[in-house]
Amino acid sequence: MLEILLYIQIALCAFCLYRIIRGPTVADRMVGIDIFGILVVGICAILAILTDRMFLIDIGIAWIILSFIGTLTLAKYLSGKKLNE
Amino acid sequence: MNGMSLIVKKVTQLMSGLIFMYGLYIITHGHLTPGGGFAGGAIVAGAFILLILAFGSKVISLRTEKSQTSITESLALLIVIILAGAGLFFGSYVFFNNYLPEGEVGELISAGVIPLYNIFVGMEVSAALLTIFLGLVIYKEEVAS
Amino acid sequence: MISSIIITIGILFNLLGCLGLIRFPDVYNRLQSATKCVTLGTCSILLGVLIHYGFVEIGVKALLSIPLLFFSATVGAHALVKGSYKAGIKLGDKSVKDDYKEEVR
Amino acid sequence: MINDLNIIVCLPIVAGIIIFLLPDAFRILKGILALAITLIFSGFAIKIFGYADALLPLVQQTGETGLLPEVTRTLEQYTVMNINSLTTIILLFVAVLAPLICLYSIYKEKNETFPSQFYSWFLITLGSSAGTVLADNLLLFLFFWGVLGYTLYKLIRQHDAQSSDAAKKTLIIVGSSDAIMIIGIGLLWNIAGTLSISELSVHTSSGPAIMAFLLLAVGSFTKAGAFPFHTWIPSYTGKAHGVSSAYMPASFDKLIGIYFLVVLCSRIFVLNQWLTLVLLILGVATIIIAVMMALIQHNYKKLLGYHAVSQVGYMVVGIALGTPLGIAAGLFHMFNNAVYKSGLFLSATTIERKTGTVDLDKTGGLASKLPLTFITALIFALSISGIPPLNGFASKWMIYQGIVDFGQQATGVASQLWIVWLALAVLGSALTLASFIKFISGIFLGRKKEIFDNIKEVSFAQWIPVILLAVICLWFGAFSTKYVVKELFMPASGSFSFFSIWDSDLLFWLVIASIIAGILIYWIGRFKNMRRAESFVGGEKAGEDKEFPVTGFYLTVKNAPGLRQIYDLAGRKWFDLYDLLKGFVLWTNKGFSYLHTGILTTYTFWVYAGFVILLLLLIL
Amino acid sequence: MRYVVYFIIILIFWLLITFSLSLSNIIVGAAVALLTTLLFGKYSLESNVKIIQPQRYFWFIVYLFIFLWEVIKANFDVAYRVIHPALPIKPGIVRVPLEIKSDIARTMLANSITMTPGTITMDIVGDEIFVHWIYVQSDNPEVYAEKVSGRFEKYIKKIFE
Amino acid sequence: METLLSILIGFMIIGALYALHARDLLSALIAQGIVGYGLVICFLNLRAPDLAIVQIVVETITLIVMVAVVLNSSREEVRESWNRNKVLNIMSSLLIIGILVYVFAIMIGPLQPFGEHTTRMSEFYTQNGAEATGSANLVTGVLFDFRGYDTLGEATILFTAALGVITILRSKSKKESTS
Amino acid sequence: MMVYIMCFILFMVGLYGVLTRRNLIKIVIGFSIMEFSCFLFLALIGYIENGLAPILKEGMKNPVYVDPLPQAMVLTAIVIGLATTAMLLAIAIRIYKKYGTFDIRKVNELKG
Amino acid sequence: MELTPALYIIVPLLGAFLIPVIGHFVKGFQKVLTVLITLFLVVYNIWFFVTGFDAPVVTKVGGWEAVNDVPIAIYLVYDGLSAFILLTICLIAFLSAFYAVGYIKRFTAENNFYALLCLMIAGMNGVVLSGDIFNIYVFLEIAVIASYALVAFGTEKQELEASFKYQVLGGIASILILFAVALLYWQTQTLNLADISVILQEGTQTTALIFTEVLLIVGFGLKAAMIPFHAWLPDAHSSAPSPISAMLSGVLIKAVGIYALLRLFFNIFVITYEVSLVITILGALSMVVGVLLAIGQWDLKRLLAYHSISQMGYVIIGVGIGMLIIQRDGNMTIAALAIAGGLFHMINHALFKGLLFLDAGAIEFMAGTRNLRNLGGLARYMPVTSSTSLGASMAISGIPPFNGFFSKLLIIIAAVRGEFYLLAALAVFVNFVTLGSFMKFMRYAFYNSDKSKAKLKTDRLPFTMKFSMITMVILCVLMSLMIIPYFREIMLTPAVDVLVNTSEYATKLIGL
Ligand code: NA
Ligand code: NA
Repeated sequence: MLEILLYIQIALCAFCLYRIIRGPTVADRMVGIDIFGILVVGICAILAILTDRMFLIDIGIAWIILSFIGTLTLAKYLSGKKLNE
Repeated sequence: MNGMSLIVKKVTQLMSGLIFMYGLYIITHGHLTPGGGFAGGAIVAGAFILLILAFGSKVISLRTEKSQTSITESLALLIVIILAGAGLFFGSYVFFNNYLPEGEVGELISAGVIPLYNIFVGMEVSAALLTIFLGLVIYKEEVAS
Repeated sequence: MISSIIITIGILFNLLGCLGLIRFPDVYNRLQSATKCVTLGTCSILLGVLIHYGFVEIGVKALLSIPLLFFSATVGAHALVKGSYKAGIKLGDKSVKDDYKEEVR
Repeated sequence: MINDLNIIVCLPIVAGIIIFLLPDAFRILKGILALAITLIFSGFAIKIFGYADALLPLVQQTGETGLLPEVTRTLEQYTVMNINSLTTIILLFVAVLAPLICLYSIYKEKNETFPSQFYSWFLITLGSSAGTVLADNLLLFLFFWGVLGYTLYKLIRQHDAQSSDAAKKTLIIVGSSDAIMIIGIGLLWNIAGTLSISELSVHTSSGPAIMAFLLLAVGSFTKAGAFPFHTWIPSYTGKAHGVSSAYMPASFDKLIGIYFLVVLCSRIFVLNQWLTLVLLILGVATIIIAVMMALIQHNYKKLLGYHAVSQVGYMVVGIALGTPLGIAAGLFHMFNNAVYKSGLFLSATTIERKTGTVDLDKTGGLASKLPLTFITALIFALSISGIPPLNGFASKWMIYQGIVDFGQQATGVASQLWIVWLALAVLGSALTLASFIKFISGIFLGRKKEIFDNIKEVSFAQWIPVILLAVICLWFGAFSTKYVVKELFMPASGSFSFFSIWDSDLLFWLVIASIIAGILIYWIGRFKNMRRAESFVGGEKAGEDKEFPVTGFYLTVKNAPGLRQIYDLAGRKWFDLYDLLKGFVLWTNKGFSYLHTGILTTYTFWVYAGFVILLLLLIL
Repeated sequence: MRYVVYFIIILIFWLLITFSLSLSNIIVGAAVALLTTLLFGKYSLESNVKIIQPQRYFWFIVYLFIFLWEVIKANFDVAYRVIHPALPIKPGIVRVPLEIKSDIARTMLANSITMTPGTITMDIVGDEIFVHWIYVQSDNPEVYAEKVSGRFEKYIKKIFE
Repeated sequence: METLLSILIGFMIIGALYALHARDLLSALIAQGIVGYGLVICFLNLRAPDLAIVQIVVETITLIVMVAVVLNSSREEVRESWNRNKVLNIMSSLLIIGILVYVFAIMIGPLQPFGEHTTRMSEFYTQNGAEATGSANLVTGVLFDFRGYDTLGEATILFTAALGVITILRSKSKKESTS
Repeated sequence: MMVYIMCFILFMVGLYGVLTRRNLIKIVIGFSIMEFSCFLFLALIGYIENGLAPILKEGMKNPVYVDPLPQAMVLTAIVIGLATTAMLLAIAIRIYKKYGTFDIRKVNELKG
Repeated sequence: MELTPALYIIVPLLGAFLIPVIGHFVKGFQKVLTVLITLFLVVYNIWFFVTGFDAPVVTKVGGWEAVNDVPIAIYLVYDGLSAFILLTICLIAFLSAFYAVGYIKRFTAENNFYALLCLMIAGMNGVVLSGDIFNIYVFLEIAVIASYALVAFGTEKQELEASFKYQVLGGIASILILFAVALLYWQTQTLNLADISVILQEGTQTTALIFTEVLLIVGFGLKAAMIPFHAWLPDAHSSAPSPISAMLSGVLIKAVGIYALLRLFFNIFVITYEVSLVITILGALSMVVGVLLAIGQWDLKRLLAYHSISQMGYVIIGVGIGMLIIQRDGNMTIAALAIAGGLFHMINHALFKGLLFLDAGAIEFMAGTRNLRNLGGLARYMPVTSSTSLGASMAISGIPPFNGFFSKLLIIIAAVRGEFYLLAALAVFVNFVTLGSFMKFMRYAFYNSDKSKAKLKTDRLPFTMKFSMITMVILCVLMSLMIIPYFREIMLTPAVDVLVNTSEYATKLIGL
């Protein structure tokens, strides 16, 4: 059961890949990678139950944090500022 | 306006400290959970990067920061070497000897020197990554000399 | 069992979000559907973890990551949408109103 | 412990290195020091001349004490010196020539500049020459031999483009030949299992042996300056200080190069008839080609350089004959050549100092101003042209006789062609005479130019060496058969009898013919030019300028049918191996450079293409 | 005070994620919290002292349920629009006036709006908040102000101001 | 597992191809980011949590740094017109790649199949590593104890890179007054 | 073995990028992809079917862990990759400022 | 405390980490520390030689002993070969660092320069000492990443370009090596060189192993700049600051390229005919093509850089001939001779090429250009540079009494004796061209008429630069003494023994 859910969740990532490749604007691609990041948190969570290893949640949290920073970087790029402005 | 929007700033204020703390968590639990000095150090650097992204670099005085980071990383690595080199004096007189008591596997304070290595490697990594980030971000071509 | 159901629901939300990501016409709408649905879906997966394990270490961590995800996703979405607007990406053809335009001027 | 060999080999080298520390400002002091050391050297060389044949180590282990006994012990093994009649006689010649040249070099004109650290290099050359001659192990021999190339390079002062080019060319050719010799030595090692000259005796019957001989001969030919490796000599002498030229290319390089040729032909290898043929061909080619080039030179130093090459041809011919007479003749000619050629170079130096030019067109009529120089130079010139009773005549005569002798054996192609060798050798002699008439008349005869009015004869330190050299020329010519050859050369070459030293009618008439031919060649050329010159002097004002320069006669030779095309090609460096190879290398360089486009993709592509090729090579 | 509170918050979070009350863990946690406070205390929210006022928690819980309900409701709305073949959307950016004043409260409101499917905060300028709306239901500013922010504003005011 | 991984890698390949062909550099960076994240999923499935967390971190930091670079310069990729050279270039690279893939495919045949790894050097690590080093995380234990030089080296490399970056990016390279 | 081949194809895609792209940044991307493939390759080698992640799991009898050694190697290699990328980027940005382009065909002052 | 090879790595690393900290506050600290560290390394090295160590000295990280004869920790192995290469590294490092004290004054960021130099030294020493294939990769990366930064140190247009090309090609090499390490681990399940060797000696030559070997040849060949993997070298070596050029050409390509190839293909893999042949062919190709590329150059340092390729070719054919002879079980004396020639040439090349680069640096320092067309007549103004250049030129061209003569002699004689006539002929031919191009260098830079007089930037070289140059030229002559059996047996023979007795490396280590 959970395994199937895991596969579905992984399959969802393909949607993001699709969006990243199709675009059309760079902002769409950013959305794609942002969503991807969130999806992976789910993957980590499901895997945590599936393999009964709690540290996978740690990885999920790390992912949340870094995906956040990454998204902000990209967003800042879009707004036309330098990263340190 | 410097930095990003109000919303980003406020949430950054809320989260940056927690992210930093989480980085330290990853570092100090390196011998128990995945991650360790490197991943944790990078998250710590991420906390600073987040601040810079949200508030602009005025939030930290960059010039001093840059020299500080490189000094920090040097210091951290020095300590790593000293920790490792201390093995030359304790125990079996070899480099990288784990001369501290190993404790019980799975405890926070265990595995001898490994957590200490993790801490200082984490320090080094965060400083190094921050140096690289600052170097690339604030880089400006000099006026023709 | 409950946890499985909640996770399934979460994944359904994710599916919806991803469909939106594919189907919606412009970046703003895509963000609309995707961020929200996927965040909600992931939150429910995390909730499933909490329920599966109860209030032990892992459950608490899952619980703690929910607000974290909430803030990061919303702020990320906000920043992206604002950035997209600043970058000059036009609203889709179907759009009916743009109050922000004057403000940015 | 210091022994005689140490003084012969190490003392000059060490002294040379120490003299480095003195700045060039103390030139006279350095010169006197060098002269003193050279004289010490000469003394010991004479002493060693009296030694019985022996193999003595240069470095001797004395007891267990001392600095690093293990090192000394191994050095003792590798630095065996071969004392025998051949090596000691060469050493004796070195001992005769070196002090004279050193003495001449001490005097310096005000504006004249010697190569920097001249005396250091002078002394190092001296010691290395001794080492080269004495070394028994071929590797040790090669070591000293190589050092000589280096000192040769340092003895030319490279202050302008031409002199730098000349030095560059010299070291490239000489150094390359040294490298070639390494292969020869390796082959010898494979064949004979030893590198000790005293133990070697290899029949040139197998491919590797022939190859080894040829490769080693390349070294000898280059150092001595025989065709086709001779091209550095004229370049060098054309630009180097006359003293340097007198020292190295004119005398020391000949002594050592020909010494090695003798060792090769008579000690290390036993030649087969085809190798003899090759050597003879190269010998006569050297004679003719170099003298032909000498004929057309304006620069009298360069002219001397070509003659320095040409004379080597005689030595090669003599040694190639392989008979005791031939070898003795070759060695005799080698020494004679060293004497008169260094005399000529020293004279040329004097002329250059006095006139400030090296162009035959711009000199003339100096005989009255420099009588002593004129007379000595005349002696040297006649000697090199083979005019009796000078030493040059004596050795050439021996060579002719050796050829005739060789022909009488009449086994093998080389012997059957004896008449060809003889004819060409005689022709070379005639051409030499012709070009030296040009040399003498161009410098000393003819109308004196006004700018030379203030010239005074040279000082004591300069004419003493020249006169001594001239005396040697006369003396060796006069006593050649009675004393010189018998006492000095026969021990080295093996004994033979002078069955017909003055008897051979054929040879006598040939010598006379060559003298007449030489004079004729010169006058024909001159006459034609004079006539041509007069034909268009016409209405111009008469005066000094009118006189047609003596060297103009070369135009006749140069424009002679058939020769013109050859000279043209020579002008375009078609006969210079150095230039041919240089052209080839630069051509390939252009191609390879073109491939390096500077574009990263290209380079990446090479890496992966190389990767795939290696993979396929190794897997298939 | 601000720093003390911050220290305690961090320490609590540490204990939560490590989920252990052993002495060594508390000591390490204290060290971590201290370090965090030293480095990040000055960047922390100025008004974090409010966290120790208990009445705010009550409103927070109330708000949480309302918010959740709204989110789920809106989520189904968006789901409907995604699945519907005709893609029935009418997007636009609307301007909504704000009543609450404090930055943190505004931020929270903006986040709530963003998190509610169908609306997304674009910017806060002055006393107005700009919202991208997937289905602009009305042209009347008062109506949509209520639709967008009205449900949250009063609770947020109670929690954060 | 193998199928899942193969599909994942397939997606990564598609993403990578897009990253290499995108006109817009930023898009290319994002695509590269997604490939890196795909790698993380592979790591998660391969039971390599340490790698996963480090890869996330590195991928994000790389993305940030690359964005910084692109921000400082140009976002547009060089226009690549189709000419003979380029076609030749692509054809030959495809040839190289084809050969290599073929050789690789025949080469790995006799090696241990996927998932059936045996240990030799790491036998001790998996059996006694935790007790020996005291570290519950075997990877950390290996890194800091048995392979201490690797870790020291790794930290040093990062140090070197940071030093190198600030050296290369310093604003002035020569002192003004040269004596 | 399919997965290894796929992994190698990923490597080749990166290689293809390095070989054919002209943009400096694209080359850096190609590099990263090659590195990814190497990391993945190592991780694949160390995988043991039904193995546990190499972090001690209490209360299991004879647990089979996947090989931690390749993981330790990849960990190091990832950091090295980051360092390489950072250096490349530092150079790239400076080249952009000096040459005004990322086009490697125009960055060819050094040739011959 | 036990005498430990680890100090070779630790001491320079300590220096590198101390310099940014203390150098930030104390002026001049970086120079003094770097010079002291390198000097210490030289002394330490010589001490090792003088005391005469019982090879090999092995230190195991953390003191972990082998379990069931399978090593589990990283080993540092100090044997004859490593000792020899380490001496080369430390010697050149010391002289370059001392030279740099005068030379680098004109640049900013001196701290970073010296720290990076220390890192490079540490990396190279690590590569040479490590007995673990992955660890070799790690140390290699330290060395090369430091060198990437140092090449771009001047941050001028060409330096950046050179550094980029260097980084890309070097990066390719690193990836290939990493891939090879992975493949090797797949096949042997171990990373310890000795252990790998034990397993490979038992097994057969599979396609996978050949693939791995090719990857390693290409990877390390790239680092060693063998043709056709050389394209980065002329750019990088000519653009770096001169003391760094001396380090790169003098030791880096040897430590991270040739050394690794030697260690792997002699001691680890079973020597096969094909691989030996391929290595020899690559060596011959490098030797010939390198020199043909060099002769047309007018940029002095570029000329020198191309010669590095060519001279490395000599080293490679030397060891390649040794490999071929060992492979066909030929005369081991000749094999040892060839290998000795190769190794001897390696240290000689380090000295004379290092010196030549230092000379080039001095020329650039004084005249402000390194284009031979614009130089001339420098002999009068730069006597030290001119005479040391001449010495080095003679050494590289194989003119006695300089060291290059002896090593080339050994290589050519070994080639002839092993009946590799073509190689011998090529070596001789290349020697002509080498001589030619160095005569060109001397002629255009130092002799000729003086064109550059007006352009001289300063009137005198700093003392440290002169000191290094003079020391090196003296060493160029003194190194010739290595031909004498006594000295040879101290330094060269242990290294040659390691290579000739191919499988002893493993047997000795497994026993320990
Ligand atoms: Na231990
Ligand atoms: Na003999």
